[in-house]
Amino acid sequence: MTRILWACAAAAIAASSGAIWAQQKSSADGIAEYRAMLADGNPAELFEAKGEALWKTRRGPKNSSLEACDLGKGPGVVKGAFVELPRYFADTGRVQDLESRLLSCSETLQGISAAETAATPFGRGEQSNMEALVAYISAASNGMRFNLPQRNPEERKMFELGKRAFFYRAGSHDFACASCHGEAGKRIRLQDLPELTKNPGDGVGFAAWPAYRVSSGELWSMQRRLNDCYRQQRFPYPGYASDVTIALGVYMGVNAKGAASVAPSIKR
Amino acid sequence: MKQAQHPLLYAAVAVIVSIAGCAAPAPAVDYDAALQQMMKSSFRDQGIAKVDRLQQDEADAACSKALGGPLPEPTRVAIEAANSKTVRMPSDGQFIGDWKLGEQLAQNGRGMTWTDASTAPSSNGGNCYNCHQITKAEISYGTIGPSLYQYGKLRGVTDPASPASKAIVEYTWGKLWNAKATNACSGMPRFGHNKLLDETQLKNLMALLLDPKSPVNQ
Amino acid sequence: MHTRRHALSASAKLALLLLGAGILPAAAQAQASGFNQAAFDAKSLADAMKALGANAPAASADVTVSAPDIAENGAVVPVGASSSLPGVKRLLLLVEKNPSALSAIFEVSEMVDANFSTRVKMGQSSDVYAVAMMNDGRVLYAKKEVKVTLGGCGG
Amino acid sequence: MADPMRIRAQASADKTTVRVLMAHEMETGQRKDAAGKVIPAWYIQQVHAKLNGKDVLSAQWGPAVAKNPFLQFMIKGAKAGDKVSVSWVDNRGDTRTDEALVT
Repeated sequence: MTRILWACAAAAIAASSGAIWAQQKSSADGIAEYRAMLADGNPAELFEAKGEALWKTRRGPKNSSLEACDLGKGPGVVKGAFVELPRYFADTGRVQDLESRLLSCSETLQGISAAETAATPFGRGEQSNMEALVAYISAASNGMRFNLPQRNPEERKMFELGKRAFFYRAGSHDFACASCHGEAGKRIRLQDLPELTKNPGDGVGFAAWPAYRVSSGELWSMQRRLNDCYRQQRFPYPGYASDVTIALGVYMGVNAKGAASVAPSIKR
Repeated sequence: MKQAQHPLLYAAVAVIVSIAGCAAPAPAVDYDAALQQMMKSSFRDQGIAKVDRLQQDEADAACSKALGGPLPEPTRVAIEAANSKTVRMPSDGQFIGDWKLGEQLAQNGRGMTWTDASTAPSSNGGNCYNCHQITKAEISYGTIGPSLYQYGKLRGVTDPASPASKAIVEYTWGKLWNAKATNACSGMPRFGHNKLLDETQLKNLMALLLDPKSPVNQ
Repeated sequence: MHTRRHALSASAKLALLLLGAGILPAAAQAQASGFNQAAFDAKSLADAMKALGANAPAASADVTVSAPDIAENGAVVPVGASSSLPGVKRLLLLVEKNPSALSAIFEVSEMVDANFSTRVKMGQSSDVYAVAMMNDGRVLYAKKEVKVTLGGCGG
Repeated sequence: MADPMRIRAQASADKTTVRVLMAHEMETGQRKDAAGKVIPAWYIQQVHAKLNGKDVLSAQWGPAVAKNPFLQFMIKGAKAGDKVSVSWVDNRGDTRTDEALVT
């Protein structure tokens, strides 16, 4: 990756005139202005409100709420849970991210089938409830700093596997996560790409999801974000809450240690 | 470099090298095997994107394993040599097509995802602007690859058909056909080799980059 | 979601009006419900103004349109219309190159400032207009070009 | 029934800034679904706002207003504790009203 692409590249970049640089800068300013105008009034709030109600509503075959769900900080503790996920859970014997954990809680407490929810397309049925729940739960840790536990061997193993998955190149285009997120200061079109192999800073990269997606008008969870990354990577379809998605969550989350969460944020 | 931060990796490598010759009591994880298992169990077919896409060729496997770092020199040389052999020059000897169609292809970022209907090159775009600056007019361009603005002009190409331009024309064709021929872990897709674009489409991209009339070279 | 059950009581009047409107023909319904379908169907700025019974608009420094220079995504473009002039009756927001130009009409009352912000969709780069219809019949506008960029991987 | 709105009304010296988020598809009627069928138009057409039960604002919207609409306006002279209510009606006749106290 770090090898210089194209021997003549440097010459070409150097030849880009001052005028082009100025134009580039002003488009960056324009985009910054656009984002600032949107920040005040993030429709993610609509999902937070719905998620909070869902957390407390008795539902499912067992007619129970999610209020007894242990997100890692003890049953019912929502605040601070998000910035420590994914983590190992003794009751399931697995490292779980927020959505994987919600699947477990929803199945045990409410009797809602985890497999059925996982197989439901994004944005429909239980999946749309999931989006609202992750908006609510992540919002409760807004401003807090990421601090994923790495004490359990399973957590450390998932970090190592996540790192390898991150660099795993394959498919028709030979892409890996690292193709876009392995270097700092890069863009696709005008979109800045966070470098996820290290801590890209407060509210950037891992610390910015879930997010309200302006382009689709939907609340995108980390699972959905990863799913669409893999789609654009030209990979086959990653299962919802599958191990590869959780391992990537551990890798990026550990790398983001100390970064303040701005989730749920607003994105293009 | 990154490996140094993770002694566990060394442990894993050590286990593989020793091929479990001695039953060491310390439980070390074979991460490479665990990774393969995880990838296999995590993905499924969807539309045109089948799980066989997870299979890596020599280049993909080696570059993945390097975790963003450099390849061992012999590996790099071998990968570039193998990929060089795949490059096929245009059947009719003509390299330059229509830059206008090339610009359309460069703008088009579609193709080969599980939401696309067909794997035929005709349904694919070149994705070029996602990573490269190309014309001056398009301000929405990526920076993962180098700028291609004035690509031909900077290389002194005034007539792509002239003998003087032959070397750069063939080099550029090779880049588009199989970028791993000259850079083993290049981030650029292998458009010809992996049948992402056909000969006509590649010629149109060649025109965008090298035709003196193309806006790229103004 | 049943978190705010008081919702309907506050709009009882509105609901009654709608129930009544349901039995009226479409045109009358539009009128009865206070929605100017013709104005929102108009393709061009000029046709929209005609449908609103407004005079031809004149450029004015006393009307302000707020919008970003560049929109990262045309699906959501923050826009605003305001005027410091006294006697503003209505403020309109229009996007010249949208399939239908008119996006929103705001009725100014003595209880609110002539200053509204919302977000619109834009199919392509276009001029965005803020138009002030004055009590005295004058129609004033300001415009600003917003560039809509292509974003993401395009796939 | 539609999901609730989020209304924030903040008083400063002489005016109250009201920011509203509404949960609505705002479907234009010009998009097609995966099967190529036109997705019918579905959008908020009218918005009304009241302060302590008295009309302060009415607006008409077309389908060009963005999904999950945002609206900001300024009420003159409202003070903390006053009640702001906002209602919308869409082209299907669905309606929703929510309220918030000025802070």
